[in-house]
Amino acid sequence: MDLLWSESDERFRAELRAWIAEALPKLPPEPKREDWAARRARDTAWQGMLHDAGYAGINWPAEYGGRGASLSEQLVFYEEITKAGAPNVGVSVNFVGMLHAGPTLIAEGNDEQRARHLPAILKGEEVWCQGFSEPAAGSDLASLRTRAVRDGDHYVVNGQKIWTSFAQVADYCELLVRTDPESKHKGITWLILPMDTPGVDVRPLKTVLGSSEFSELYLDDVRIPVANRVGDENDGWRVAMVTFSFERGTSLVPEMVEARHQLDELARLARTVQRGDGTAWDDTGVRREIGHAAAELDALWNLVKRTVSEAARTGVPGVGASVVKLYYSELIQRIGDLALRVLDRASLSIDDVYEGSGHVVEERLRTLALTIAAGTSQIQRNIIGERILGLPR
Amino acid sequence: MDLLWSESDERFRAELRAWIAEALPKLPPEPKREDWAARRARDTAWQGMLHDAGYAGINWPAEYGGRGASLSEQLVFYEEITKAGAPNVGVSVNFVGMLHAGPTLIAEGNDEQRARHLPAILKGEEVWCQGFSEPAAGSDLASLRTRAVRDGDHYVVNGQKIWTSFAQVADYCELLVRTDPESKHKGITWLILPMDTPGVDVRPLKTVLGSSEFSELYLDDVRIPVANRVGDENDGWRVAMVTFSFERGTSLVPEMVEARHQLDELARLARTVQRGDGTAWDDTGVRREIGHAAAELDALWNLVKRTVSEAARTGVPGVGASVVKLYYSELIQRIGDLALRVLDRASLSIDDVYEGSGHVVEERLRTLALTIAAGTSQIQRNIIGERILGLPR
Amino acid sequence: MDFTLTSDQEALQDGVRKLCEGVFPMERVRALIDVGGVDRALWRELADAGVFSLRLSEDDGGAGLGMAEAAIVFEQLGRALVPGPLVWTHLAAGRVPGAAEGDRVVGGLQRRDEPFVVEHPDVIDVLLAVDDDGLWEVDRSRLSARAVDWPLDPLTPVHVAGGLLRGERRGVPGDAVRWRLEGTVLVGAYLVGMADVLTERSVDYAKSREQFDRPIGSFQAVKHMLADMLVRTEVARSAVYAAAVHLDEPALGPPERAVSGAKLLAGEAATSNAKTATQVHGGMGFTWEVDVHLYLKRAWVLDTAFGTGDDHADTVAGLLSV
Amino acid sequence: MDFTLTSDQEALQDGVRKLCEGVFPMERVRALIDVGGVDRALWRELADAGVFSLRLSEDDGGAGLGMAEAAIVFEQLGRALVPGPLVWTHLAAGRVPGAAEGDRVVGGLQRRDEPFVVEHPDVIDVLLAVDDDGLWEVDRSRLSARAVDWPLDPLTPVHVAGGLLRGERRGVPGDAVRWRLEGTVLVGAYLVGMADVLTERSVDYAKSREQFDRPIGSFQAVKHMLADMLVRTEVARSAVYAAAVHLDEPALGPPERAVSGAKLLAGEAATSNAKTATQVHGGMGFTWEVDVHLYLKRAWVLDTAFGTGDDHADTVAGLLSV
Repeated sequence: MDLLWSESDERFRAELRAWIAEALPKLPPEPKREDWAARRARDTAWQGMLHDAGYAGINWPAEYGGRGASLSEQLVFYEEITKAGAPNVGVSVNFVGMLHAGPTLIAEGNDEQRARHLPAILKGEEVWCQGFSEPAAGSDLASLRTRAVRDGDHYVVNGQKIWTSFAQVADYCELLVRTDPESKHKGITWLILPMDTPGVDVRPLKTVLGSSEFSELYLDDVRIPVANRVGDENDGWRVAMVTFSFERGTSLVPEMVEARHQLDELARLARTVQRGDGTAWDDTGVRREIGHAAAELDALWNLVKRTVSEAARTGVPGVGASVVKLYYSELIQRIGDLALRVLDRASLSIDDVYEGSGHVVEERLRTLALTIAAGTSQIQRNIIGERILGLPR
Repeated sequence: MDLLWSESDERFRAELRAWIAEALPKLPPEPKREDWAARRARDTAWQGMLHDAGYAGINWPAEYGGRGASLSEQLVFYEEITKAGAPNVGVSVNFVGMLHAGPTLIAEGNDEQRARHLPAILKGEEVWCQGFSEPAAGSDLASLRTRAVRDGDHYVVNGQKIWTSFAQVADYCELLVRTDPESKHKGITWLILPMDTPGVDVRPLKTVLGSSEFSELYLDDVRIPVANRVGDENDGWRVAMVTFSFERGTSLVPEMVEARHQLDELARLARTVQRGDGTAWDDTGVRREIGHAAAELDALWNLVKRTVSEAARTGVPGVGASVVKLYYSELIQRIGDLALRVLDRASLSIDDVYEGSGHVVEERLRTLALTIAAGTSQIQRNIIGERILGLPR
Repeated sequence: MDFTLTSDQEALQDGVRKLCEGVFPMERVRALIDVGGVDRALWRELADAGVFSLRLSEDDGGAGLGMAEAAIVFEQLGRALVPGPLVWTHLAAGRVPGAAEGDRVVGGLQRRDEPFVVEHPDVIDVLLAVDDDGLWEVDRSRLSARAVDWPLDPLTPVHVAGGLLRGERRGVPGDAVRWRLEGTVLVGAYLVGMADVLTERSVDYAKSREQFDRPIGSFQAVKHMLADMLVRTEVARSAVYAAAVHLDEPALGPPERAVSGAKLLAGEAATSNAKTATQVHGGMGFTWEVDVHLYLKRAWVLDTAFGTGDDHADTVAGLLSV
Repeated sequence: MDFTLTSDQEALQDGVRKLCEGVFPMERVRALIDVGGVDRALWRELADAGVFSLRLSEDDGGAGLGMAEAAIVFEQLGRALVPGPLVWTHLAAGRVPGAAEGDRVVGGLQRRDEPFVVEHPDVIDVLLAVDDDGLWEVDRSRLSARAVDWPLDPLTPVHVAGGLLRGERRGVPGDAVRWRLEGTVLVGAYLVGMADVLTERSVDYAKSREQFDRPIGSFQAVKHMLADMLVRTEVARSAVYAAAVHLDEPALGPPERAVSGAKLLAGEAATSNAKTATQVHGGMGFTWEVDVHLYLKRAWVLDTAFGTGDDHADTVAGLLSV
């Protein structure tokens, strides 16, 4: 059990930190929340800069243009990027390209598909979105109904997708379609959908934050070349799942680094907020709960290190990855509740009343999605109960 | 919505209080925990005193010798008895006779059965225990397997019961047996078992408290007259359930009155326990949690009043009764946890370190059973979800 | 002792419920986002129905009812999520001219710690402040307030103000004590109504939404979450009704403990139920289109009104007999 | 950075586990109730296995190992619920003659608020006290202690003492700081072992116990309770291992935050898991015969050892960077 970074990790960190310090100021300021074009421009510009400096695709194999960094270097990378406040791949307009579609093409695409898309993704020239969920297929994703019918060398696709992030500015969509209505998991196919194909209608979906990073995708007789299929027909479920093993426990790392920062911010806010003769920080009960949350975040961070270490050793991340997702998403909501409690009446404003206060309120709203997306907490507990503990279904 | 007691309720309260003040000192002191004979003697003596004063069977109809008190008088009765520290029917050695078996005979027994047992129960001359649960039939009580086979004018019973309270000193047992192995709920029969019948073996069962108020009952070719059957053969499930509608929301009342007292005791303890320069009460976090629990108990007490008022009006207690059992049993455990937290190291002793501290530790252990017995909290939530909210099974 | 609704109270409950269904269907409530939460015509309909005046004597144009009835009314307003400074205008009826009649919209706040957050700044005619010394009508022309572009609750627009000045006196310290208690219970009642309707809506959704070929409400995890919603609501409702009755009936003793306990539990019931409702609604719960988030945001807002849960837990603890 | 067990550490873990299975099967642990929690012969077997001496240098008869290894060992002791003042005797090894060898049983306590609760009073040879000024060997002949007939944990008999006197000095203030940190982590490790085995046992029970014609572990409510047991254990284990590594490796920076966080979460994992285990075991969980209550009681005892959860949450909060 060793928590010290190796010399080469530390060297990597020093180089990266120096590069970020130089590169970050060149980036334009953050655009307004709903200015998708500007957000695409900024995120892809940063991707291009990462690419030129050799940091693009930190977890992609070198043979496909990635950095091929070790898992510990990946942790260092996410840590430094987040601490510096640089754009984070996890919330970039092209997170699908970098974290899902790209890795899927690496694992399951053919040479032509790889050659056409991987370099463009890495350079920040191509943005992807995801067409998986449907209105009637959420937790039970495999019940998806968007229908693809073969017509010569094309699939003709009809249906509706939901929860497609940044579809407004995406070039391609990783699309799951039903090619066999008779079976469930085994009747799904994975297609590359160019977003400018006729019949694709993107309708923004407003969230509780009042913003529209998600869309609904209406597909009306959309013709997709068979050449755009990744993997075999009816094998798309397996293809889509391949991506998940790619993460090896790192997927929530940027989010968690950010959460640690946010908790420090909350402690600072608590010392700012006036309460009677003192500040909110003087309230033993509140202070202790902040300390408690900090202990939990520390522990989760160490669990990530355990998980990543296990993955580095054995190739599989072990039980840690399921635990981290479940625990983190509930913890960050509790931290948000604590923030509202500290802010008291100031929480009625998402504009800053105290410096940084609006941010924590906005985060409370944003994190509502975390116990739902990518497997609800209820589904996560089923998975832990059945796959890890071996309990009967 | 009226929370003021009526004049007649207040008159009842004044008379009762005066009587208790006179009667209680005549009772011998509380025996040692495990001295069951002495406990029987004391509890039945108290029952006899209640009987002579006209307070026995507070909720029993007058025609069967009970007080036939109104529901609000019943609340007053439990409140005064508990506040005075007098023996409570809910924890008496004959709670089964008073609260389950007696009411069942009233509802479903024949004249002979009633005449033989009801007066004796009311006078404190007859003690009953309950033979319902079995090792393999807990939450799923209807799966009970203790077998009764008809042999002339007797049933011959073989099997095992568990969680039989005060069996050591009981005269009779309300026994559920299986008379039809082919059906489940509809193959059960309710029998009166005299505890001195040959083949009845009582084996004390030690609980986490180290005490043995519960026993296992081994039944080996036990012959019970068919005349001891209450209700029809194979109709015992319905007979057993009749009792529960008898309570009409009052079953936890003594327990809750006691809990309110206990919370006051905890607040007093918190002011006693030294913590740094002050006491545990100076800890905002702890104090607030005690206040929170008090608010919950107050609310539950008011929910009991709502429930009882509804029952008085309509004959059925409404949603309140299920809610009170579920909420109270979890709340009292949280209060116990809070008590351990206040006591800190002093909680290592169930002998008093501070006056009354041992009692709250013992209570923490005792209340472990409340989320399990008479329907686990999980079962309660199913019932609320399915019967009240109408959710599908 | 009969802690059920009288037939008059049942009729009142039913009447307000129907009023809300007619005047404040959800699409109309949503439309109020664009007008700062209050539409004068709808406000007057509330006044005409007696929402503000119901505790005034009949001589003063009221119905001579008590806090129990007011709580019943506010519970229904909470179910419908009717926006605006309902509680303050109700409290001001009979004291601020035009409040009872719905001619003037009265807002208010408690003078505690800075900064002061003024709700519905653009639609209120009068701003009251309560502090230990009494009730005050704040001179808004002298107020240095800053508009908030992005309020937590779109139906509760706010300004942030500092150094709030006292203006004209509207009540003595005893009035302030009484207002705080009454306001606390009314907010509690509103929160119970929210908790209640959130349970209903979540149950409906869980019955109709299917995943894995079953209604999600048949899964024990979801079923138990819904059961807990009902439990929290019933417990909080008992507390709120009891607090209201304590304010109506001095013979029951000092009302403070009952009042604080009620607000504490009602705030928790509404916020917890809104969070659970979000989870039960899954992805749809994260959309603007589904109403749950409007309830969640309002629950958070009201959890801070007339004292937070922390404040009230402290109060109850301080009143325990030891 | 490789936060997995080395093969040596795995071997150690395996060895202690087998030792515990051989020497401390549950029936033997239960038999220790009658002898105050310690049997001298079994105690010496622990010593021979290096439980007390493993961090002493090889010259001093130890194995020259670190806190990481000690944590691994104590986790296994916790799984087996081995009673007695293991942590204090381990800390005393090399400082109190005979401790390392198992010849003298060393108990101890933190001098904080009165009354002082002395664990295992009848079987300890030496009683240490830690305070801000150092380590002290208490002169027990001058102690006014009162026996407790009914201890919470039957395997942790106690005396209650007042006015605890300092005796002979056994260490300077810096030693006291170090002991507190190390003791906190070792208790944390023990608690994680308890949380772990409680999960295993509850899962086994839930797989075999049938109600309504199904194993109860197939009901989502039970399944999710069990999943949460695993989650709590894994999170706490990560915290404890990290705290141990922080004590071994000064280059990682001050260990206080990691140590306090570890104890806090380990205490909660063990107490929560024991409560959940009781619930999962249903009526059987309320019997003396089933082991769960022995774990629950010990978890409560240890939750107060080397600082409560409240203390440690306070400590972590105080160390947050703002």
